[in-house]
Amino acid sequence: MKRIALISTLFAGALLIWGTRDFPSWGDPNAPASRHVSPTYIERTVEETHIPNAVTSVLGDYRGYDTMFETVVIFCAGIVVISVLRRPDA
Amino acid sequence: MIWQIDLLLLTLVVICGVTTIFLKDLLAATLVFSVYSFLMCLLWAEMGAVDVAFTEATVGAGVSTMLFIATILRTTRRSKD
Amino acid sequence: MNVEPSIWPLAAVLISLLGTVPILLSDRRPNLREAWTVLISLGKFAIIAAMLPAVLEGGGYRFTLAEVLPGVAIALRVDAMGMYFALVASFLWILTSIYSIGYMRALNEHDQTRYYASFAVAMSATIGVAFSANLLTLYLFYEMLSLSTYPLVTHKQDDEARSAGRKYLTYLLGTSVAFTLPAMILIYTLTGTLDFTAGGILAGKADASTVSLLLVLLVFGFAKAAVMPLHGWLPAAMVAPTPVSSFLHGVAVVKVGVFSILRVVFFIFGTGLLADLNLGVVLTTLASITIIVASLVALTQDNLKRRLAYSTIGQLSYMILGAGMLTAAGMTGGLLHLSMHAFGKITLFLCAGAIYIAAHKSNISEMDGLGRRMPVTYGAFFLASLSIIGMPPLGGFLSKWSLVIGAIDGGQLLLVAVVLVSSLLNAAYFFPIVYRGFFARAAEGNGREEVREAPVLCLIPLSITALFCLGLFLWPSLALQLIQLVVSP
Amino acid sequence: MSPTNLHMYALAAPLIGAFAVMVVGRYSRRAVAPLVLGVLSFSFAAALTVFLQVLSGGGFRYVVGNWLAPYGIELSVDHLGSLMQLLVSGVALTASVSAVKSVAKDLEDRQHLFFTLYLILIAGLHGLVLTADAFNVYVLLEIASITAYGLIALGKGRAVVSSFNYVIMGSTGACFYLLGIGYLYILTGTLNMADLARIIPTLESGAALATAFSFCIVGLWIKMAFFPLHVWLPNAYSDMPDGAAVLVAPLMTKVTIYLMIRFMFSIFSPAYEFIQHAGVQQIVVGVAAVGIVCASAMALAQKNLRRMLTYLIVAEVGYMVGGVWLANAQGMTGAILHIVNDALMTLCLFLAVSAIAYHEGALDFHRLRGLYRRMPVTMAAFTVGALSMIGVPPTCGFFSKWYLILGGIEAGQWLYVGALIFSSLVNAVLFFRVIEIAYFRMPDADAPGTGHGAVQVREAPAMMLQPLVVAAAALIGVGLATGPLVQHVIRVALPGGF
Amino acid sequence: MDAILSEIIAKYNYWIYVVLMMIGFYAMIGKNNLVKKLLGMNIFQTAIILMFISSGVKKGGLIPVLDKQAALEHGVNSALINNPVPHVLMLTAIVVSVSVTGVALALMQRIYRRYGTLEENEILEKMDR
Amino acid sequence: MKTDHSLPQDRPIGPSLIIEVGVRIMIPFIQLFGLYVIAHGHYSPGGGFQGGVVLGASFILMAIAFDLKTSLRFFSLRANAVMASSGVFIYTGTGVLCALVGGMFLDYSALDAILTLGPVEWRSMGVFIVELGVGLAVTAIMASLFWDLSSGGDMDKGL
Repeated sequence: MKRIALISTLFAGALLIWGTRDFPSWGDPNAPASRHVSPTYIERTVEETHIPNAVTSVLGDYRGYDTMFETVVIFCAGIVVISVLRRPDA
Repeated sequence: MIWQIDLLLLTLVVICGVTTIFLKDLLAATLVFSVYSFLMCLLWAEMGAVDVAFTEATVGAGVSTMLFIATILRTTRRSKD
Repeated sequence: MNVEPSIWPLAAVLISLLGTVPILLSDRRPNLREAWTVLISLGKFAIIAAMLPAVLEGGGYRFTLAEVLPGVAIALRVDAMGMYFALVASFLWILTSIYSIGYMRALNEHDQTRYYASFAVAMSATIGVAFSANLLTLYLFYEMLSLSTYPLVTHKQDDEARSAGRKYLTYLLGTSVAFTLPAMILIYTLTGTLDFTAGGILAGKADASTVSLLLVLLVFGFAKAAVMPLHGWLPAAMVAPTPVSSFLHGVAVVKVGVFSILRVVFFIFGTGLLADLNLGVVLTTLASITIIVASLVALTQDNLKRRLAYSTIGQLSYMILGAGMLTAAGMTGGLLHLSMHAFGKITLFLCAGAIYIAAHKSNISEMDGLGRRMPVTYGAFFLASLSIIGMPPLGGFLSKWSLVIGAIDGGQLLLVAVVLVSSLLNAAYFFPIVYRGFFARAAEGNGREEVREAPVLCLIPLSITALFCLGLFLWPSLALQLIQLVVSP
Repeated sequence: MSPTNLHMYALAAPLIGAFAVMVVGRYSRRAVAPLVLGVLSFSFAAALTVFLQVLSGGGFRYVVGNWLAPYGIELSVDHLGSLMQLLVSGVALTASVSAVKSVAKDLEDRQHLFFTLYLILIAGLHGLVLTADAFNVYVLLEIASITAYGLIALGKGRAVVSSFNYVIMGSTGACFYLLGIGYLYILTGTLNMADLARIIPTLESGAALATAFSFCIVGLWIKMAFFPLHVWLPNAYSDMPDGAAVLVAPLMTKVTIYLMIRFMFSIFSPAYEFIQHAGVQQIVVGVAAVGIVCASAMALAQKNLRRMLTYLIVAEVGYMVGGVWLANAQGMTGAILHIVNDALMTLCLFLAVSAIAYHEGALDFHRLRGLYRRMPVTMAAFTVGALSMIGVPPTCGFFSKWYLILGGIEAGQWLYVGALIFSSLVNAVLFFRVIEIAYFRMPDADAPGTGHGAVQVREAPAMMLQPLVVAAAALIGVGLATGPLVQHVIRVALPGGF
Repeated sequence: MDAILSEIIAKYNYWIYVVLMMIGFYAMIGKNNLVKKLLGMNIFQTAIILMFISSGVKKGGLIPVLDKQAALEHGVNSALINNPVPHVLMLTAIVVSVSVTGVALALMQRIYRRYGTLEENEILEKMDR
Repeated sequence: MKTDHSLPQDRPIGPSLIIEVGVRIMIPFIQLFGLYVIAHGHYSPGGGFQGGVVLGASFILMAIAFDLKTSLRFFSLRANAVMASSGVFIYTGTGVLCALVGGMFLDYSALDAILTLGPVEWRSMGVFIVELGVGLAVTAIMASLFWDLSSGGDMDKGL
């Protein structure tokens, strides 16, 4: 078991490192991730939502759908823990 | 950002990670993991992700560790690997 | 040649399927239940007979339920070949039903309601096969038949019945999934349709090796035809009650297998294509081997029903042999043998059942002298065996004669020999039974004196079928007319 | 057609219902069932309306929060998506009718917790089938998984261990998927599927793209229990409470396969998967074939009905993954059709299992003796489900198998075709073994021939029988409707230029 | 040599995250103790978070909290501000990770109550018996 | 490494005055900070989730410093369940409300139809509302997670 784990770990790691070959350099302001969608958020957040914290505006509004489910996830976790552990009468 | 600090933090993070995995005392492992989370949090703060760093500080180093400790105290500290 | 859309084919199929409802509902009232059974069988025959005139005029009916795949629908179509088979099957079903009532009551069998219900479903499936308009519909009803006869085969519910049932389903479902289904899909990929079309659909669409692969797949895929080596289920299934055996052999299951093979040979491959590629020899070889081997094995069987079972295996291959000759006379013979054998073999099974009811004997060696106590039964048995052997003036003669002519037409003299030799073998395994019945002296003190004829409800059907063996020789015109429409449309 | 909000209501109804159940259920147990059924009926009606609208007016893309893609999160309510939404809501409604009854018996005092998780799971599945955003998929997958962990853990005995294993495997899968998405994000800077599909062909196909693709796919494979990553599934699914199994077993793997289709054809393209990496395609189809054979063989070794079915689920996953990777229209049609059909078949079988378990408890084979007499309706429906699994027409299982084999022949994947046929044969053996036991073996020492009334008919409550009969009827209904379904829905929905 | 060095400078962040991911992944599937598996899972998650956050960094970038007035009056130069999208995504991922951790810990307590151990092989032994 | 395997509640730990007083003073400040983090998420790092965790942590701290019963006195289980549900409901309900008044799901600017503030201001407002929901839910769930895990579910004795 440990051997399989080690082999698959090494394999996955090697694959991931191989994959970084095509990556833009670290901190490159011209990386695709920094150029395609995100500048729009930064430029328009104040104008479109009146929220200067871009993280909050993206979290709460632009990608609010994700955040809604994120809240549901934590709610689920609470329910699961209650249903797994808590005695019914408590 | 300063790459020397960055590198130092990264090295420490890796050391903490490995230690977490190989400590036989689970309580100690959890505490080392808490340190790991805190170092991560520093790393992210340094990378400009303050929100994430804040969250990691409260969740990873705080609540998550508390949950681990609660469980370990209710079960066992021993681990065979 | 007009094929009208009509609800009648569906009605013919569904009547007995829907009939299971009143049968199941009258679970506690045997008289009512059996009245339903007979009524439904009569109704079914009436519906089918009502469609006969149109078919004889060269027309027919069709009904499309739903187009489930592009170009392939679940659809029914009444044509001469289907009509021919449906007429035989539905007529014999009436007799089998009546006989069942006598048999089941005489032996006070358990779970009769389930028995009649399964019977009705199986009949629906049989007519469905007869009236299928394409290979998919045929496959559907073919599977339905396998499943609905399972409770019949395992009716006894003891260990022997269980293992027989397992064998039955393994062979039939296994081959249909493993051989028929891939063949069907292959045909669909090649042609884009599965409709039965006079003259076949494969011509020009597939090369010789594919066609021969398909042919082998389909001949073995329809394992109900019991072509060796996939015949093992048939003797095993003899554990079933005798009406079931007669149903299996005479009316439905094995005939459905042969019918399916003939269907695909005539309407999917097309005799022309097979003749061009010289593939008839595949069929005739397989059939010849089965005929001879099965007849030889039959000689060694002491259990009457098992001997009849091996006889059936051999006789079925006559029909495939006829198709494989690819001559008009051969095909006529093959198709004709379908009904001739049906009437003959059902008589034999009904007789075997009657003997079992009356004397509780199932081994031939124990049947010495029974014939004198049960003259009607043995007389019918004698007539039917003559028909199967192929003696004039009985129906079997016509079909075998036609086969011989067909073989000579096709210049396949070896096949003539096969037919003749096997007829001799037939005689060799049938005559001892009759001889023992009438002439052998039974050992003293085995209670032979108390043996009476079976109940009259059993005797009537078997007398009727025996007389039909005779009648079909004298008036074969209807059968020949229908066959004519198939062979040279 | 103009966008409506109906599909969102179909999603939000179970979600809001879940909170209501959580609060109300603490005070009144009796209110739980009507609430659950009401919410799910509404959701089903909405999904049906959306489906019909899409059929008549075509699909549309919906932007949540009115932020145009790629800035906001986009949902795609197209033929495939709304078909899946209809499937999810239909199966959920049918399953819940039965679950209401069996949960009231099994988990009397935790009903409200159970149904809270249950409804959230349904909402998560609704979200999964609609979303057109790669990261949103991750969040929703986690919702579905966490609720499933909880539902499994509510089972008896070693369910907690099975659940924990599922947690570890499921998280591995999710992490892999997230890694892949991370790579894609670094390469493209977007998470919207359509936007990704636009950008990816402009990138040179290199190491990072291949890594991203393989990690996402492997992550999804773990989540859907594709052989040999299936080890968590049989335990998890057989230890669940019955009320949960009737929902989770039919839907979870199927929705994940749907996600794989979305991922492969909405983000990447057939050109990427099948032309640039044709060798991989061979391998995947081969593994699928091996998986089908192995899972079927393992199903043969089981002595418990429910465990047997769980292995069959693994085999069916092989069918669909193989079908997708056949890389032709027939295979894709077969795979999508099989998603629908397999959901219904699994629903029917698990409903039957749950109905049997209502009185019998454990489902070891020897306890099934004489079941045809005690539970004729249940066993009749079970038989229909079994026939569909074997692939006997006119049940729907036949038709999807037909398309899959057709695709296999077209692609020349004879190993896969052979595996399909082999597994049909094994299914026949498996189910007839069960049927034989239930049909022949007498539970007690009552001799055959005692006639009627010797064994008491003791069916499960009507609340559990009705959905079962509906599911069995659906198997035949969908089978007969295969033609229109394929022609008007699946052919239109075929992604990626097939 | 220079090329290699610049490659290292450019990518070492990503490599470290791969190392962390390997540690976590190995612990998840290779370790016998359930707590260790869970710690491994958390390490795996943080490794992924590290990767995402790294992808959002711009050299000399500022945190993505703007000055409202200045932004309204002069607009924003997005090249100077770190990419907020990975931050948002990773907030969600952290929540998911803590949720899963909570669930797994609860399960672990039940397992311990039932089997008296947290070693996977011992649990399996006791389960068979 | 030598470890002590006995559970902590078997060990006599007397109440420590320093801790109790310290925590008593700290908790209001922590909670105030939590509320600030939720409310000020628009302008500084933080938001519903982080604030919620801080608020939840205050109850966790209470449970550790005193005992579980004390924290339950301030925050009953019933209130906890209602708060968690209503927190998530606020978020989902806002989304549905936006759809009901004629916009897209979660399109806060559509709420302008109810009360005229201007679409952009409503966006800001909407984010605040949902962050509040998140905060409520997270507070409740974090506390409940810790209670359950530290007491094994029986809500009797804590750590």
